[in-house]
Amino acid sequence: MNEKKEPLLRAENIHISFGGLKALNDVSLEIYPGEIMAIIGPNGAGKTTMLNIINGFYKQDEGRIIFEGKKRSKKMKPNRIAAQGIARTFQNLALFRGMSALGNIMMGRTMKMHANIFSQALYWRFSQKEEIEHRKAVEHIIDFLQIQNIRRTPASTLPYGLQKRVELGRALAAEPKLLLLDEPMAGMNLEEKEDIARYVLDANEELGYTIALIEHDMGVVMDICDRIVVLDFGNKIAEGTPEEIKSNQKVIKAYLGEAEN
Amino acid sequence: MFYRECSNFKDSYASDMAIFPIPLDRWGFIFMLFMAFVVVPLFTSEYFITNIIIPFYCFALAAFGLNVLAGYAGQISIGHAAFMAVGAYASFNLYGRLGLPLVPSILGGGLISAAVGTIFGLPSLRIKGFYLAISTLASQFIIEWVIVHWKWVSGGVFGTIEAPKMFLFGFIPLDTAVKKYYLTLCLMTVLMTFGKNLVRGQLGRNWMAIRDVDFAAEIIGVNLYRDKLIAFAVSTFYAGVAGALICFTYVGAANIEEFNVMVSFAMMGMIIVGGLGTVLGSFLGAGFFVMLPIGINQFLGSFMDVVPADILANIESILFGGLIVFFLIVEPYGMARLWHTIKDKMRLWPFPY
Amino acid sequence: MTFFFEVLVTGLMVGIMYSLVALGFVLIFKASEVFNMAQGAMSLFAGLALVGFLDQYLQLPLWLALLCTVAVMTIWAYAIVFIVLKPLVARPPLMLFMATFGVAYLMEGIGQSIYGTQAKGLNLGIPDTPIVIGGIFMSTFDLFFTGVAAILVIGLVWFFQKTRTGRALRAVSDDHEAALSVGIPLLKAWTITWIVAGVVATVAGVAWGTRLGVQFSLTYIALKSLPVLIIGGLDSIPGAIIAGLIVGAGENLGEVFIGPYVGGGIQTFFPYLLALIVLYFRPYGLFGKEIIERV
Amino acid sequence: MSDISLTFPHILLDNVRKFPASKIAMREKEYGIWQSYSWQDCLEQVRDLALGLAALGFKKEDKMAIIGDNRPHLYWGLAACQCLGGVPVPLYQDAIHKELHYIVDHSECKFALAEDQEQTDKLMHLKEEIPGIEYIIYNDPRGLRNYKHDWLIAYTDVQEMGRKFGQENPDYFMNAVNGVKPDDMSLIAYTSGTTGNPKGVMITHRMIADCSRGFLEWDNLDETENIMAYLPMAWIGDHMFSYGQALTAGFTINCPESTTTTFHDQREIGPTHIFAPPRIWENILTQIMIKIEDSAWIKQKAFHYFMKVANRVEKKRIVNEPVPFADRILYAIGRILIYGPLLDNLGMSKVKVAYTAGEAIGPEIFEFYRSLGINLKQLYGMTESCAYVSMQKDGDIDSESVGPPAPGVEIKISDSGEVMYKSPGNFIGYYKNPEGTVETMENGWLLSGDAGYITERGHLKIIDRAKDVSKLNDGTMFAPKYIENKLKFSPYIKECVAHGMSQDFVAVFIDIDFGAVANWAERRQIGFTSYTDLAQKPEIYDLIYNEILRVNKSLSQDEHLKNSQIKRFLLLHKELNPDDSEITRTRKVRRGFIAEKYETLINALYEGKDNVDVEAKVTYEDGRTTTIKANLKIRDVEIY
Repeated sequence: MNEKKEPLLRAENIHISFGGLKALNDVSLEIYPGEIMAIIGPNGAGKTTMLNIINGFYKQDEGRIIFEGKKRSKKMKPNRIAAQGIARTFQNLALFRGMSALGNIMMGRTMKMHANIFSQALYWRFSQKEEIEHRKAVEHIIDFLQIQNIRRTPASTLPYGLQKRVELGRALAAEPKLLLLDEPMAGMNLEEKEDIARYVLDANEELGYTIALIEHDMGVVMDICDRIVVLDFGNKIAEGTPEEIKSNQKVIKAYLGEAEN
Repeated sequence: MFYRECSNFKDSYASDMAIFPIPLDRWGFIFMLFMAFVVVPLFTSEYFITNIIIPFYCFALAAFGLNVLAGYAGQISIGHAAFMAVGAYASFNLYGRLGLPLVPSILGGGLISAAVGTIFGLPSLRIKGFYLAISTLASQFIIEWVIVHWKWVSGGVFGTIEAPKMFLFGFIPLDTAVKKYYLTLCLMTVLMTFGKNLVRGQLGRNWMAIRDVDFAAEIIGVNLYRDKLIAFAVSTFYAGVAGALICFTYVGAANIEEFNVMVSFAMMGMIIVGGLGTVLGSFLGAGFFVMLPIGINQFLGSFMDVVPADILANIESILFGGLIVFFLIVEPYGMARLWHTIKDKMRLWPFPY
Repeated sequence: MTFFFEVLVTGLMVGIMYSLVALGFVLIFKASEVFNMAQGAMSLFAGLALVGFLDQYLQLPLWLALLCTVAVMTIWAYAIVFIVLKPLVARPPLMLFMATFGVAYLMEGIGQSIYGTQAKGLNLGIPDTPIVIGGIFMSTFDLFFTGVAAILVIGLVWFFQKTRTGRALRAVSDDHEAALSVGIPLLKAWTITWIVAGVVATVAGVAWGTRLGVQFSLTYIALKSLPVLIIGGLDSIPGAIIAGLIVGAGENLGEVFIGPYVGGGIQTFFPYLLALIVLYFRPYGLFGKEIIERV
Repeated sequence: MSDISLTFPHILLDNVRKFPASKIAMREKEYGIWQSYSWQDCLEQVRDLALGLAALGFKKEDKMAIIGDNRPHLYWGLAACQCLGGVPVPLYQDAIHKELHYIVDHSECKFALAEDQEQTDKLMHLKEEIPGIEYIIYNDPRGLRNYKHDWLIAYTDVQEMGRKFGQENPDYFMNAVNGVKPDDMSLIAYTSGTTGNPKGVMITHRMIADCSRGFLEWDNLDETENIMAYLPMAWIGDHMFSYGQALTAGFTINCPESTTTTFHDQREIGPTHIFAPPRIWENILTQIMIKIEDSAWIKQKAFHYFMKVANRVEKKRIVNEPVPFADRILYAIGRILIYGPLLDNLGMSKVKVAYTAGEAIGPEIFEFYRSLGINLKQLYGMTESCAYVSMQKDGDIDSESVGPPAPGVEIKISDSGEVMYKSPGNFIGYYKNPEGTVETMENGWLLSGDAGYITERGHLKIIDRAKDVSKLNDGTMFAPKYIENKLKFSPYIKECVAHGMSQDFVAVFIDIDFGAVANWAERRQIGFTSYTDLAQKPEIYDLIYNEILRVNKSLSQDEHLKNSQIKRFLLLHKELNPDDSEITRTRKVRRGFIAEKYETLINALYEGKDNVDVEAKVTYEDGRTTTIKANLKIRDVEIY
């Protein structure tokens, strides 16, 4: 689609290997502002590794990440990268189990809250105003995701589907420029998948988030994504619109290949 | 059963985020304050005040300190008593030698302890889990050694300083138990309020996030290093103040033996029994720890006229150990959680859900 | 120069003792991921029990007394595994760690209620006469226990490397499911390791007991060997041994050659200082297995 | 009287004048807290919307359809429409397309106001068939971003236009408001009649205003009251209660976060004045019973014991007899242990006065709530009389009757035993249906269609729908509704239909309450796959059997009715459902329809068969249909 546009994030010739095993081999991809982009591929293709590199959880061995036109230093810590405006969810949930759904989503705001320790201790004036103002923002997200009734429930006691939703909320609360979703619909029934798909679309169209997601359910991917990048054994084997990907021989082979073994 | 929450609705976030959103709890808290500020000093014996309530308050503070670190931020420290010692000696020096006013020197003691604590917190940036836990023991031994061997720190022999005469604001002599009691109570109340605000605020949330899933916390933008160190600083500040208070108002001297490694372990036990990651738990745990020996004493006292100290100590550690195990198995989140379960039942009565 | 060597050797001999206690930790940690804060208490209890059998209550011959002591420690092992650890299986390691705190309190309390709190001498009839080897003075007493410790350490290493059970136990530590497939039920494995740890604790208790007298302060010995543990790496047997020697030698040398300048008595914390320094460069000790996070 | 405003636009203006800015007019649970609006806020909202509508060309006497859950914005829409002299036509949000189509078409709505995407979709579907609809206005934009039509406008945009329009014509609003006269039509309420198409009842400002004042004086209610607005806005009861009374007195109106959280929200608010049809009271009772059954045996024992006490006490209180000292003590204890917490959990501990209206309530249910200490009263009225005919007075309660005539109401019984009345709320007629109007009016008297009589205490007692009351072959009176209500007291029975007209005995269809019965079954490890399956389990038949015995017992104590005890029953294979037009939206049984549809079943009941095959068509909300096959058992019941 908007090929002319300057990409929001560009990953150039990324290499990374763990103990000799090449996880990613010279992979390059762009994510354009305002799009929903999907990274697909068989298990072990290096999809999650790619996300981990994008948000700085792993450091690539070679290659560079350019975010908003600026090259990112390899030394940059994940929390700084988050501050630049990249948020994500995790394949197997990483909720803060000791906190309520509300608390978890409030965590998404952590970078935006600046009350110093003393004013927090007094919980007065600035600190309180800040808490309230961010609570408001969070409540809108709770409303957006329709999880009003579990606001105060401890994350650990929530059913899987809702935990996924809360984690999405946490990422949304950070109001990122780039939202990375690692298998947001993994292990969900059809209905739940439809819900999440709708939230992802709404987040993209109504709240205007740029989204890159990993998903196995091809149906969903084809429905909601503007562009698709296909990885296989750490190599990029295809890229394009859903239609192009559907008819791409390499891709079909990769998936059949997986089906066999 | 006694909760009445009908028409207790929130039409502002401020009221929704209050510490006690439920009226009955609010009243319960006010009642407690009343007990502490009026009933106890007026209607209880000097013995009760000096030997039970004052140490109870002090250990509650200390336990809360440890709770911030272990319960909220998830960084275990098994050398925490050492920081009480730092606070104690520091404040004694500030008060006795530099002649600062009493309260400032107590808080100063806390601050110095916080500084030391932050230094000992540095390993937490690289080390995790048990490795960290053990390296916190280092603080215990290094600090003990420094206090015992460096005369200018400890002043007296074998690290013991007698408490100088105490004056509040320079002229009010702090001679009676009740006066000391009020000093402790006021400081405790204020600091606990601050503490509660911290742990329910963003900082507290960051800590819990670090405790639960540190990488997720970092990826959502938490500065692990900064917030871990702050946790150490806050935690050791509370320990320091507690140590200072104990020495000023309870022991009457700064004595290193008051803060040996056994006390560190005991504090660990306190927060386990009381409840990890709760303010209430810090109180319950400390209360339990302080009352236990006295309770046993009373109990045995009813059989024998004088209870040998060693037997007392043994039964104490048996009960204490037994309870730690019991709680970890039955209710890992301690008395505080127990209380909450009861409370929820009460709120739903007569319904089960 | 000889003086230096004297100091070094004494240090190394003490070091072996540390390794001994440290091994107790390592065994249990390897098998059950439990960091056993009760190790010291176990030594204390063993020492007390031995004294009890030897002369306090019944005058048993030494070998029988030792046997009984080991028996007692075995009972403890069962009690701990089945009463405390079993219900806590699959809870976060931190909880098990704290549980061992409770166990420590229990052991100390019970031990001292049975055998009393006052320090007791423990005399195994080994003469404490200094002898000279290669121009270096050292006490037969130390030599003897160094020997015992050395034997035990070798024995353990052999047990874990060569015997079938030993290998199975290692399997347990590496991967619980695998262990089950090997045919060793988790609890059984745990019990065995705790028994072994009990034996080690007994030896340590006896060794230190004869040296300092059997008393509460024995529990501190365990604390002294913690730095050894983390320097070596929580899950490495050779680590424990080498680190023990390093610490032993280090603290002795430090005490003698640095101590005087800073006010003496630095053994109390020197090992920890060492540990901090090591950990700064190797967060998982010299030989410890690094834990890698997956997302 | 002239100084009292009789049109709602003026009443709204009065309230803004009367009450301080601090007085809360409306609350809505949103974003986790109760967002509050003062009367001033409401007026501004209404004005902007009204002007916006005007800007779009909304004129006097234009109709506006309103559909959605109870939201302040929809009530404002109602008011805005009235401010322009327009006529709001509230619709049932769960009505199926067919019904909506008829009403919107029949009432010639030019405008439509929808709550959210769901409702908007319905209206857009309608617009394709009814070009008369000019504009559709939606409140919640969620999910509507892709709908691009110039006739589809967001609520806030309309208000924006309104503000501009207001600046251009500053006094337009006040002129419009002053143009509204008390006898102008203020509402068309469509009655989902038990037979045929809905009829549009035309109501004026004066009617609502007068009746509201009547209510308020009767129970001397004032602006301090708190109410929950959660009943369908299309029901006259809600209009009287949440709009008429609320504005006239200046209640605080609270709108729940969503229909699912209503009762939780009610607990938070703690309304002082409740108005609900019997089915609500039945549902709550069922909930209570389920939960109690799940709770520890000690609690169960306590609950049942103290409910007995309460019942004893109430039996005395209701006839104003002194309560024995012992019972008073027990009751006091009960209040601490059971009634207090219970009411608190239900959010009813602040209730001053509560009404049940719309149809007859089972005496046991009625007494249950009264014995808890809720001042529950019965009220009788119809859409055609603004639900204002007779109601019970404090200290003069009677579980069987509906109280004396309300202020300004005359009641008389026709020779055929039908209740007829003159009420200030009597409507001006059915919209575009004069002959219908003529049928229900008899020289100024309105025919209620209910059979009843005036008791010696001067209370009106409704027996049943006039056309339903009939006789068994042996000549004993047979009042189906009366029996059905007794049955419905059981938490396990949701709906039921009693037959007996010109038969030898009474037999009933029963709809089990799926929630309650499923719960009951699970606790006894009775597996089941579906409603139909569950309903046919012998255990369930036994369960219901005992419930019927209870009813027979109480019937046997009534002189007139002891021969109309239930002899046979069967459990239906599906829930009676408005979408299958077996019951009305207000859950009134459509006897005629059922008689036809289930003829085979009825025959089976009376031919003495012990089971019967059935095949039924089920309609889902979205209009899809399927057929269920089942074999229904029939059981005999012994009588007293």
